[in-house]
Amino acid sequence: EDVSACLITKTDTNPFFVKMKEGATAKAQELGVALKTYAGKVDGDHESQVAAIEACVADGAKGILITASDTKAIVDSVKAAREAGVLVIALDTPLDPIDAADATFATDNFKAGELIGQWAKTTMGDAAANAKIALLDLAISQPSVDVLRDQGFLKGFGVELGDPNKWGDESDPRIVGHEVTSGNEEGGLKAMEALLAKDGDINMVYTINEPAAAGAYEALKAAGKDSGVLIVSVDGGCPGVKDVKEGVIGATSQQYPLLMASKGIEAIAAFAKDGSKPAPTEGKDFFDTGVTLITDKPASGVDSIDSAKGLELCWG
Amino acid sequence: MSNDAKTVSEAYESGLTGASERVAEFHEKDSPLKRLQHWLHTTPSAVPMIVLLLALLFFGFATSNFFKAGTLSTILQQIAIVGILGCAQTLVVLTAGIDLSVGAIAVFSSVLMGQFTFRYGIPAPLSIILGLGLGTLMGAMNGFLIARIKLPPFIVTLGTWQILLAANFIYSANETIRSSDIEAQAPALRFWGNDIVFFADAAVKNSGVKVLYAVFLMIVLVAVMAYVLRHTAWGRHVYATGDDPQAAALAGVPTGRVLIQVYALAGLFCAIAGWVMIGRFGSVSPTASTGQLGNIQSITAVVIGGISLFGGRGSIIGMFFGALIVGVFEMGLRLIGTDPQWTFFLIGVLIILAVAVDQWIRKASA
Amino acid sequence: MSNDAKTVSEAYESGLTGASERVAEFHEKDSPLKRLQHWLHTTPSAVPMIVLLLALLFFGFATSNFFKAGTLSTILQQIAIVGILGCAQTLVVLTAGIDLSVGAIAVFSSVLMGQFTFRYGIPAPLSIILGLGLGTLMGAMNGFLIARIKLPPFIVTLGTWQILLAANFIYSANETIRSSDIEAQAPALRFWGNDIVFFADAAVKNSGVKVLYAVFLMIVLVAVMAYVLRHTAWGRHVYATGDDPQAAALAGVPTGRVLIQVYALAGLFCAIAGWVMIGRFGSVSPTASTGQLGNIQSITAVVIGGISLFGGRGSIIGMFFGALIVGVFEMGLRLIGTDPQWTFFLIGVLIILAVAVDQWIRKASA
Amino acid sequence: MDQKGFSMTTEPILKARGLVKRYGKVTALDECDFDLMPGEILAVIGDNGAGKSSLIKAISGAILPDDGKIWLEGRDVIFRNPIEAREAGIETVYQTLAMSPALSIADNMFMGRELRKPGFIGKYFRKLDRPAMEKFAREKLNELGLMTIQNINQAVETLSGGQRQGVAVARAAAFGSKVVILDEPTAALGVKESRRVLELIRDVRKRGIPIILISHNMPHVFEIADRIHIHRLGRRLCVIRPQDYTMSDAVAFMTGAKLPEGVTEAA
Amino acid sequence: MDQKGFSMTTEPILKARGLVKRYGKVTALDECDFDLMPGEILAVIGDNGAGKSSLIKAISGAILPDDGKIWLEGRDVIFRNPIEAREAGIETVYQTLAMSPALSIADNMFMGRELRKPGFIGKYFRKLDRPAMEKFAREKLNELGLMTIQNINQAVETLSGGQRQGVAVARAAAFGSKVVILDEPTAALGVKESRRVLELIRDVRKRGIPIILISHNMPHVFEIADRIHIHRLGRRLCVIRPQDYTMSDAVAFMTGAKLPEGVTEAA
Ligand SMILES: Nc1ncnc2c1ncn2[C@@H]1O[C@H](COP(=O)(O)OP(=O)(O)OP(=O)(O)O)[C@@H](O)[C@H]1O
Ligand SMILES: Nc1ncnc2c1ncn2[C@@H]1O[C@H](COP(=O)(O)OP(=O)(O)OP(=O)(O)O)[C@@H](O)[C@H]1O
Ligand SMILES: [Mg+2]
Ligand SMILES: [Mg+2]
Repeated sequence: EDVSACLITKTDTNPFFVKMKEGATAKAQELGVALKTYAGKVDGDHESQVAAIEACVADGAKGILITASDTKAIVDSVKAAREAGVLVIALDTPLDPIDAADATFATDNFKAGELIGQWAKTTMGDAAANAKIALLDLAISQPSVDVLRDQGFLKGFGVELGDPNKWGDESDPRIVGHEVTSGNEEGGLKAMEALLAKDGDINMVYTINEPAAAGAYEALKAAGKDSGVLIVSVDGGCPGVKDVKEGVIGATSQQYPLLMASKGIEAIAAFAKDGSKPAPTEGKDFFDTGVTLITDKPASGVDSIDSAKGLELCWG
Repeated sequence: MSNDAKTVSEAYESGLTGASERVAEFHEKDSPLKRLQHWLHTTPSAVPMIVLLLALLFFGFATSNFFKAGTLSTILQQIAIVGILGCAQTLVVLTAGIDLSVGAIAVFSSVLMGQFTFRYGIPAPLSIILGLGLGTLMGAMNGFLIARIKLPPFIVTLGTWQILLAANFIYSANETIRSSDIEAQAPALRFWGNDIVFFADAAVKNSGVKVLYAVFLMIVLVAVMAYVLRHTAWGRHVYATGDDPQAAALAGVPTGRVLIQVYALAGLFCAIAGWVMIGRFGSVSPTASTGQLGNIQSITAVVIGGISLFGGRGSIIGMFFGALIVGVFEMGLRLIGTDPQWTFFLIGVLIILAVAVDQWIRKASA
Repeated sequence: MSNDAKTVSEAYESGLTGASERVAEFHEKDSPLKRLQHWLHTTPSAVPMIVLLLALLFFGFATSNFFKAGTLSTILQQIAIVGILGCAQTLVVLTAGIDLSVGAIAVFSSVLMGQFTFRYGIPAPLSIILGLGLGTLMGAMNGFLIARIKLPPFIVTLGTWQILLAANFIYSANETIRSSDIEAQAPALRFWGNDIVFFADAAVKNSGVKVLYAVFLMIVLVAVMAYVLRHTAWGRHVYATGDDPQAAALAGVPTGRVLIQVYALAGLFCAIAGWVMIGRFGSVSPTASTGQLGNIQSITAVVIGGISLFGGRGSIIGMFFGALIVGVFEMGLRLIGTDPQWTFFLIGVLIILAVAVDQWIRKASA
Repeated sequence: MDQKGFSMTTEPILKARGLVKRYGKVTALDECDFDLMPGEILAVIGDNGAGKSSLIKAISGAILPDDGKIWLEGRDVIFRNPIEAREAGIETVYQTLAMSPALSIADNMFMGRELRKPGFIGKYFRKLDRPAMEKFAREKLNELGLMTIQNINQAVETLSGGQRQGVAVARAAAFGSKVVILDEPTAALGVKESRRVLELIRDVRKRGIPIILISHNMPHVFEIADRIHIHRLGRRLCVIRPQDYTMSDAVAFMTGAKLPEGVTEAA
Repeated sequence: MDQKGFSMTTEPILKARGLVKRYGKVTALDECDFDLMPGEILAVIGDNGAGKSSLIKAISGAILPDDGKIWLEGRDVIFRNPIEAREAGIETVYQTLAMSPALSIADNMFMGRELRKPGFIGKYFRKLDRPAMEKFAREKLNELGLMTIQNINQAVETLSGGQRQGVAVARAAAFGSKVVILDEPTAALGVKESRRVLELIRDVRKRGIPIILISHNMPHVFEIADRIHIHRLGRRLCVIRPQDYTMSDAVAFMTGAKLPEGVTEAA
């Protein structure tokens, strides 16, 4: 009998989710699962995800893979779907509470931020004490990835956090400012230009993802600061890793969307066969698909791989 | 010398005696087609209804899961919020305005209701009343700027959209209030998320068709507004204000007051939509995409429903069908399993097609 | 019996002999204030200019980094794309239309130029010409639907916005073309990202003020369009079409053709903006925010610039100042150091304030 | 000097002094005076652009004069909008007719003073009494002989120019209680319809309501008016009685070909 | 039967047969015929709503008739829009004037046939020759005696009703080459300005151009027209010469009080 599954991502324009979809589609084909994909219209689009879950249930899907835009708010719809006998697996972002989903295959975004923070701190050495930090975040609505990565970075860098559930409330004078980028080159460029106008001595740039980092780099280059400024990012997409290789980005935390997606599809196929549910990683309440720091200038005390290895593992 | 004048006009007006009072009645060809066209012409909301029927038929054939009671009730519950926002938008568009802030008012009102209850411990029903009142006030502010300061609606609501959305994020500190907390402590907030189950089979769990209270609310609101717009003086004034504001003012319509009332009422509808959102989504989330997209969605419903953006023409029933058409398309395409980008693409095509069909029918019958 | 008629009218028209030809010249008070008001009234683009000056003064005092040449040139380069899209939007709004698809056309055109070069290996200059041509075609399609099928511009461009954006994602497979690849293989794509350095000190690296070619392009385009709109027959036809399309058609303006030309030209401007985007951002990215926000940004510039959304009134120079006002505010607020959420909030307030000031000055001088 | 030739026995029902209205460089009203006596038909004549419409707009609240005062029945009044003037009993047909094109004839006639259904439904549901409104509208239009209007629910935009004007005149005549103002009511009307309007004006006067009539049609003016206000270059040049002067004199005064006795052009 | 009373010596310059135009239930033109002879002034009279404006709109391309044929100088023509009619030499003043309110008088007069600067600038930069356009506009308006228009760059929306009409008439008279059509050109005009328009009509005829004049002003019609087309209930009832009938007869025909000889109402 045919098994059908749904993949619901935050948007389907971000390369990260595009790759996740590709991974899921490939795996689904391999296992003979009929896969339908849905996405929010903009970042943080919660309603479209609710509508998508409803459509999947109406359509009689066996399982749903979801990267939730609003991890708390989606819980109700997930509950309704599970009550209707659908297996729900959270990908990339855990739900809140995490046991609202049957299983979670995710990256630890806070850890991803922490890694680049630690790397940056070590790399700068003593200069870190008077660094000038620019933070290029995602959106003013501060979705959870945005907060986790940003706060993780600051923690790793040794900046005292305010409320760890939001960015922008830190009082450390090293922070020049937060700007939002929508996670693309255009946003990264404009945000960097604005922060440079505010303080031309910025030497440390955190970016939400690699496209934003590429945009920031263009702005720095135009200001004649293409060397001497450290850019760190998160994602590990192939263009991003290439940027690490070319020295545009100092370090990035790589995540593995393809792995998440294929694991998810496998879990649904297994569930359809014998009703078994996947188990979490030992010692954690979710299945950690892992995050790895990629840099060509390893720092002592921070595990990392180089960009050549990163290119083999990158996802798009 | 008025005799002089008398002679002058009598020079020709004497011809008037015995003037015919005959009415110019013309022989009319009453072919069935002509009559259909005439009916369509005089019943503008019938046009979106026909588009809707065609869409239903198409998806019914294209996908097997479509004509299930569950699917249809899901469509209704998915458009409940857009439908209520559409009531607000219809009012505004009838006055030749546009309200880009509807979604922001809805989300902000829902956040206010939630935070009042959970942050300050105000009893939920009172929070709801406060939320509705504040939503009305936000709308009234739009109305004031438009009617008294005489700023263009587009720009005023573009501004308040940004202002309210930012205020919403700042005030809520981006915090979502969880569904389980609401259920436990403030069930009134979730009132519209309750449902009535039809055709339930007592033996089988979760059988039957659930229809949310929110769906009934939307239908009632549309019906009430249809009555108000058609059968009360105020409704006529709304149309007159949109049709030609200067003429309406000269003819004795207090256009300024009507505008403020319209925007305030729109604000109230948005706040109601905000309350419904809590019931529908379970939780209170300041990042709900209605804040970003509610305006475009409601405008789409209004325009597919045949309401003129230049004001004064169209009916709220049309808006309801417009919202349904979009809902049916989105669900139908999802069930067919089109890729989301293709869904956007096709919704774009649909918007243009629906209006083109509408235009074509109107032209044929003109 | 026409003699009869003659007598009738002569009964009073004899009074005409010797009628005065005196012109109703009225004593006018020519106080400097009155003259200023009159000048403001007849020069609508002066109003946003004044708002701009006030904003500059305010931020100059509020933050020390503001009046640096570097900051000012950054503002100019940040508004270059909005300014070019604003030229497109101005044309459309002058015809009482609205173009929601400007951003989508720009992004899609830039993606087309990039992919033609990198996917198919077409030489960059040819890709650019193709991209410009396709952008024009997309605009012309809008124009065709609006002028010939007679659909409302709002709904047509709402549809094509979604269609083109979706097509953009589908066609590009969400792939970004990286800045270093473009620099190496197709520098023509990045042409507008080159700069001229003023006041450079040869001894110091990176000194002086860089002004992007894109900024000059924007200024030239605004100037050319200002000339075309003011001093050519076609420009007058654009105004007449927006003012009262029926009257214009009866008076001999080929309104349909004018509309199609306007939308096609707007498409060309958007494609140019797309080309400029490549130079400015370095890379070709289908997810550029301009696709989502370009329409709202350009409409904001147009409206703050005092161009009426009802068509036929306003000047493109006003749009330029409108874009500058928004740019100055965004940069100024950032320098003052407000949180992005507050910046968003204050931009909303600004939009309303700028238009309110405009309205107030106009009323005072009327 | 304006009242030259006849003495003021009663107080004017509507009086204005020193009205000024400027439009940019143009002065539409230049210290203009105005008097309307109870129960009279006052015609206002003048060249195009003399400021006649501006005068009645100022009187009826459609524009706010820059200067000057207005008295209604001896009381000092300021009308900030046409609704206030209408509530005070001044009903106006503007030259630009003031109708909502997409609405029906009946809707337009009752705009701003709609009838509600009697009883519960009208009181609590505020339901309009359409049949009553349509009946009334039909009667008033029949009085004007606008029989070619076939359907009282027709949108006003589908009427011919003359039909529209007829509807506007019927509305004013039906509802005016203190003063009825007509700005060129017969300009677009045919011979038959014009005659009906003149009869209607007489009917209204018979009800004791004074009328201000702006018209370029001298025979009509001289036939129907009790007094004629001659407007020139933004102000009242003089007021004459039709019995005392010929049409030819009036035309000469208003075009500046002759000056009335005792008036100098530079007044 | 329409040509009763005079024989056709020449071919009509403009001829229409069997024109039909329906608006929903209303039939504005009901198999209407029409003839305009070279060099004549043809008046069209009829009740409000008789279909006069619809007739000339059909002739000038502003509406597309549902049925019927039109010949210009013997050639079968179809005008799909006013521009085509204008290019064929038919210039029309519509009852609703067709002006762009926000544009200046000069812009409006030259709308659709703007003058370009001579030489390089005009040819390659397509620059308008504003001084020439303004001079021409001023001359034409002076001919009409619309001297109270102070500024040729004033927006049309700031003009009084009569001034606007004057501008429209001046435009048609200045540019018409084969036929000039005027739909109630003097409706809003004062005595002096009306007289000027009548003189202008005579001037145009002197240039050999025939004129169609729709008017409700019988004295004017009988004074100036060579022939009078009487329109009733959407069709041509008859055509008369002013010498043969009294004004009173014409009014009786058009209102249906009397029937012309040889015509039955049900025609
Ligand atoms: N809104 C306006 N803006 C600018 N000028 C105006 C405006 N309204 C009227 N005017 C000017 O004021 C003067 C008087 O206009 P008004 O309409 O009162 O004349 P009128 O006597 O009614 O003329 P008509 O007989 O042609 O209707 C005219 O010169 C006109 O151009
Ligand atoms: N656009 C339209 N839609 C519907 N009906 C119309 C339209 N235009 C005209 N009519 C109808 O057609 C008939 C003829 O109108 P038309 O304007 O030709 O009359 P007319 O003879 O010019 O009258 P008038 O002397 O009042 O200008 C009228 O009954 C009118 O209601
Ligand atoms: Mg007037
Ligand atoms: Mg007519």
